[in-house]
Amino acid sequence: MATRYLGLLGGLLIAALTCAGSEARAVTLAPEVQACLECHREPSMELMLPSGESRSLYVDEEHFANSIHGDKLSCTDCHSDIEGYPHPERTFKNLREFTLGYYENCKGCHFDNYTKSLDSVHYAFLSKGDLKAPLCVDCHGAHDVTKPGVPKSQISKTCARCHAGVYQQYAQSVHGQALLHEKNGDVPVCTDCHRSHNIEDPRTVAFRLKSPEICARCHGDEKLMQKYNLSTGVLQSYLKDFHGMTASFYSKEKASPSALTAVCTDCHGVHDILSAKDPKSSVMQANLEKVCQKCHPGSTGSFPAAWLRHYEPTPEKAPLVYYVKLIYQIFIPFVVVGLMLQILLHIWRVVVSR
Amino acid sequence: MMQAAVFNHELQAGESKQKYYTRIHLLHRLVHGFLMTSFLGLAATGMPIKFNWAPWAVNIAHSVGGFGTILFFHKFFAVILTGCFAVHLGYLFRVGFMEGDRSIFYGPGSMVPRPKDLFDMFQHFRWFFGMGEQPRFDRFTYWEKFDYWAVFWGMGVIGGSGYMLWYSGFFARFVSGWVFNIALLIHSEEALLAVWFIFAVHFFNGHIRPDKFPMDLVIFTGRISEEELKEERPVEHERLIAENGLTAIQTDAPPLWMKNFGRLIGFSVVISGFTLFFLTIWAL
Amino acid sequence: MTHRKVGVFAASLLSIVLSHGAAFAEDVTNDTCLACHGAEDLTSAEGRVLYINSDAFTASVHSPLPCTSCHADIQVPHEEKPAPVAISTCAGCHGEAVAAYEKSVHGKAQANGANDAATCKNCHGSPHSIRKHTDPGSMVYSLNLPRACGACHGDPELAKRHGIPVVNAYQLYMDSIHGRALTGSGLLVAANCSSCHGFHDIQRRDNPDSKIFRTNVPSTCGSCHAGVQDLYFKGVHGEALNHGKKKAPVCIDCHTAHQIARVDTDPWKLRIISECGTCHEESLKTYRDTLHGQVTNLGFTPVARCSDCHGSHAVLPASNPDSSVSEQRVVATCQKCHADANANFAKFSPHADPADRERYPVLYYTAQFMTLLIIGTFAFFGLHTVLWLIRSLIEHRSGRSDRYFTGH
Amino acid sequence: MPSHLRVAGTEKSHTSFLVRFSLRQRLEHFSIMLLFTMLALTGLPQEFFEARWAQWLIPALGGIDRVRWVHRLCGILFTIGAVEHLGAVVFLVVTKRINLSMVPSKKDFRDAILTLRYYFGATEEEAQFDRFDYRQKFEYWGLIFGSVVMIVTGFILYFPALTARILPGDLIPAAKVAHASEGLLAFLIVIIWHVYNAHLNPDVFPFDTSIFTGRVSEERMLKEHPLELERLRPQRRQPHSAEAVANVPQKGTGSGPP
Repeated sequence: MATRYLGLLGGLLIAALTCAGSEARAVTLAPEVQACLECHREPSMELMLPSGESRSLYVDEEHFANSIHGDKLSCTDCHSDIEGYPHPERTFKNLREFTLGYYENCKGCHFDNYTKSLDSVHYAFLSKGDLKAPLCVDCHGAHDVTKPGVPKSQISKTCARCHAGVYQQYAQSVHGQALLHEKNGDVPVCTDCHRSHNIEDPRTVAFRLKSPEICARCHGDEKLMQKYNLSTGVLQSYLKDFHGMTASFYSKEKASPSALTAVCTDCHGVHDILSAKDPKSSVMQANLEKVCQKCHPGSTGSFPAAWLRHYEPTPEKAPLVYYVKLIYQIFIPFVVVGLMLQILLHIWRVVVSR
Repeated sequence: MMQAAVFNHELQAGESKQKYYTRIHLLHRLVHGFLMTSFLGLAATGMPIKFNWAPWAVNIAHSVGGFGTILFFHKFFAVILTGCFAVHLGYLFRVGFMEGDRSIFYGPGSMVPRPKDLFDMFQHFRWFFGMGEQPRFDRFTYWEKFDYWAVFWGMGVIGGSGYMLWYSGFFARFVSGWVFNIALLIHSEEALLAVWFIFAVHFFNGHIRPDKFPMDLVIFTGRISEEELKEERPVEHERLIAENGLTAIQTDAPPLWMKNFGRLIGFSVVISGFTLFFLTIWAL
Repeated sequence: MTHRKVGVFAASLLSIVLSHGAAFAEDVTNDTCLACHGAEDLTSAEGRVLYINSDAFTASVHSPLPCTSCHADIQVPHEEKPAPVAISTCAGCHGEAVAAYEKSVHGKAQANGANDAATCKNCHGSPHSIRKHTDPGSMVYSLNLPRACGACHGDPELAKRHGIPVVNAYQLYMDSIHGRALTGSGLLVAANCSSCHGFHDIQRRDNPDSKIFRTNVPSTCGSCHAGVQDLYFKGVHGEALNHGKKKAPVCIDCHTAHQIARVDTDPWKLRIISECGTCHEESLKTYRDTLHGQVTNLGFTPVARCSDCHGSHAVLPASNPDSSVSEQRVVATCQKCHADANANFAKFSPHADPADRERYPVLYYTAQFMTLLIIGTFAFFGLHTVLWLIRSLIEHRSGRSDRYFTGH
Repeated sequence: MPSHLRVAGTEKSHTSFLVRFSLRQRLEHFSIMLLFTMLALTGLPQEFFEARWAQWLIPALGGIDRVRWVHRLCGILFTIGAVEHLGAVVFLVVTKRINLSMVPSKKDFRDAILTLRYYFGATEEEAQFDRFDYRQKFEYWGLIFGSVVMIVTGFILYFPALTARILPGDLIPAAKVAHASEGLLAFLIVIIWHVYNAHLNPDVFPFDTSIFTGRVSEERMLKEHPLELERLRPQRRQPHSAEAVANVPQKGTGSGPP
């Protein structure tokens, strides 16, 4: 566990250096902050905990000054239990408890986000007493809180501190590539799909069934998709198809459905999603068979062709479907009208001959 | 048309010259039908729960579609059975009190045991050992009466305890919780008794015993041939002649469809009944 | 923690080495060594590869060190077969780690001449390309550690040789909830081998100092699941453990050690019932007499299981007012499922035993009566039926009542 | 049990009825009636799943999965029925028990035209029909053709993976369209045409029971199937013996009540 802190501190150090290099915002710290720093600017200052772990009590002046709180808050706004020196006696079993001790402090100002976080899967674990569930400061930092999402890639990197595997996948995905290499701000980062504070458990069926709606937030957005000339019809064509129809009914059912049906992520992948043009993409014609087999064991050869790949049937694409449709569109009215006439004539004649 | 042909044939062959008398009225046949179906349903949904350790029980339970479904059907059939009981009581009340026909409470036409039944029984046993003639039965034999009262009592006990468990929350307002322990025990034990009795003894009387093998259709057709009446209910037969009530209840031979219908229902129920019987024995 | 110290330690040592480094530097520098060992095809007489990949080395955490800081005895030219670098050399910098290792099960095994017991290299890889444990390239990086351990502990043969009780720990772990979280979705905080077994100081589970010694298990799991740990020690099981009752169940008795599964799946919910039953045999038997027990036995879970009434981690005796089955709280417990339950309702005894005359007299006598009733009925009608069958068969044999046969 | 059966069973009828449909035919019709209803009930909401009524109906029927399950079950039963019918007809034709009274002939086209002219008042002469008139034949063959399409496409959709092994995959979406459209067509025909002829048609209003009782009165035969009645005259003079009845061709009408 301490290792994570080593990493963290390391990160901070680097950040510090860069900050020092760049123009440090000329923030004059409140006198009472200065007062605290009298002691706490001493780097070697640390607190030994019963667990044998040690907690550095050093506060980097630069960091705090440049943090978003630098010119707004003074120490005791968060450390509200401290009036002066000597500080009240406090006992923490271990490093984590120390951090947990300050968990509630953000609530004072950021009440909405705090309440949101109570619905999150992270809090669900925390409330069970799982010490490794992240707290505000684990993502936002403590004294060095900066505006979240600048740069946007920082968000993914923050999540990566725990979800390293997912991050590795994401970094390879079409979204991740665009974000990390093209610095593209349009692509989703973790929080766009999972949300930031009220992150829900993605293992639930409910979340599965929500994925079309999540993807459609961007892929249904005309303006955005034009930029990359992607079709916005994907959602509709999905919903009209067998899978989409099933999913939309499942999402209405109270009891969690007996079976599963394919949603966006089942074919396109979740974090490792690739451009459909990418030869490695799971939805590439060559790889499609494998994807289908995930749910349709023993489906082979031409089975993937059964899927119209989000296209409306046209004489060029899926002629067979198109013409069958056409024939019936003519045939049905013809028959129905014919029979109607026959009936009307019959009635008319019966009436006449009475 | 082929069916029709067979049908005509049978009509002409024999049966037409055979006289038939109404023994069981439609109402009772219907009640018996529903009773039979719901009882089987209750047994089929109840026994898997009682013998939950047996593999067949698990299979049945899962193939039916889960615990929710089992419970639903169990309650569903329970309601139907209760309905049958209510109808029967209603009938007794109407005939017995409204119409004032007390003969259903005593006398030969009644289900209420008489000393004769006791004698019949002894006589029957003596006949078993070849120590005498077969007893001469009246309208209802002693074992039929036993069947009847067994069901009647079972209906009260199983039904009562069943509803108590179904609406335990409601009953808990009046009785203490340990009563549910008793109810639970009685419900399952009495049910086992009923299931075994019906599927073993009752079915033997109706199907297996050589005189009736493969099946006694009277409960479905409601009609008994003169011959049978003479043979099996001599006392009633003579009584009817004496009261010359025979003509009043004379009727047509049971039509083929009716017999086939009876056979269809009868055999399917018997088969499933015996299956359940042996499964439960096996699971002991 | 130790890591941190080590870090500091290494740093200081490094500086020393660098300052004194000048001394050796005249005779043997890394370039001197790489002049020969930089050649990919350099092998010993027995064909052992002697090639040192300089890029890997520069990328490694040891890159600041000169070769001679470990291969101290080397002069140029050196003899055909220089003495192998002993573990004591590592101790030069990593004293604490080596000390811990030598006390550990691996260290002891090595000392007893089991040369297939793990040494530094087996877990950390070659010292020439070794990375920091926080570096995803490191063999002991959280996501890679199970593979490092699995190299030996996935091998049943080795387990047999050394009498290790769990023969395929690696495979089991990879399929457990922790293994899936770690390797499946790469969740760094998920427990890996070292989270429960420690690293340098791994001990056998029968060693009281071991993190997985029976009485230490709760605190080991508690290092992540602190909340559960607190609950556990509030309950009878935890208390019993504290009072030195060796048989008291600890985490792994219900959850298993390496095959820990999600607890919200039906198979687990059903298996755990018989798990309680291994100690509480009577209760399980009587539980099976009630609808709850019967339905779960059929394989359905919408009904109450042990934990639904007694709680899972903080199990308390009914005598304790805080217990979910105490007089004060039992009604509320029933109401979790039976919304209309009341005090009377709660008097239902889910573990009533019809054979126990003292505690449940009414039930006892009812049961007796029912049994008698059944036996009586079937004794009579069994006889009745059999006799009748025999008799009428005789009658038919003697052809006296053929006419009974349907009509003709 | 339907009361008319007991009547059939016991009393000897004096009104001159003709048996038009054998028990098998009546059972076939009855089962197809039930199955068709079930299939339509579970199928149409799947086709128009976006419509509000479907959004309400499917959950009301117990969720999409159960609806599909029922639909497939009925589909299988329907297939069995179809096979049975086919088998029976082939068998009866081979064994010369029936004449091919359902096969369209030139006469039917003449009848159709004649009837149309009659409707328009171009002629006062009404078409004279034999056992089946051209409307009935149209409906029968429509049903046969429709069933084939529905069964084939239905099974393609039921076992897409299997289909794809043998046939090109884009057959499956095509089958989906065909199944849906053909189903709709069949539904409309039944609703408009069959219901009119069997119920609303002034001649039979409110309800043509002959397919259930199997009998039709002599008067109606005279009006609707005079030619057939002609063919049967000689036979009808024969006594009501089982043999006589048995000899009568299956699809041809037998005489007298059974």
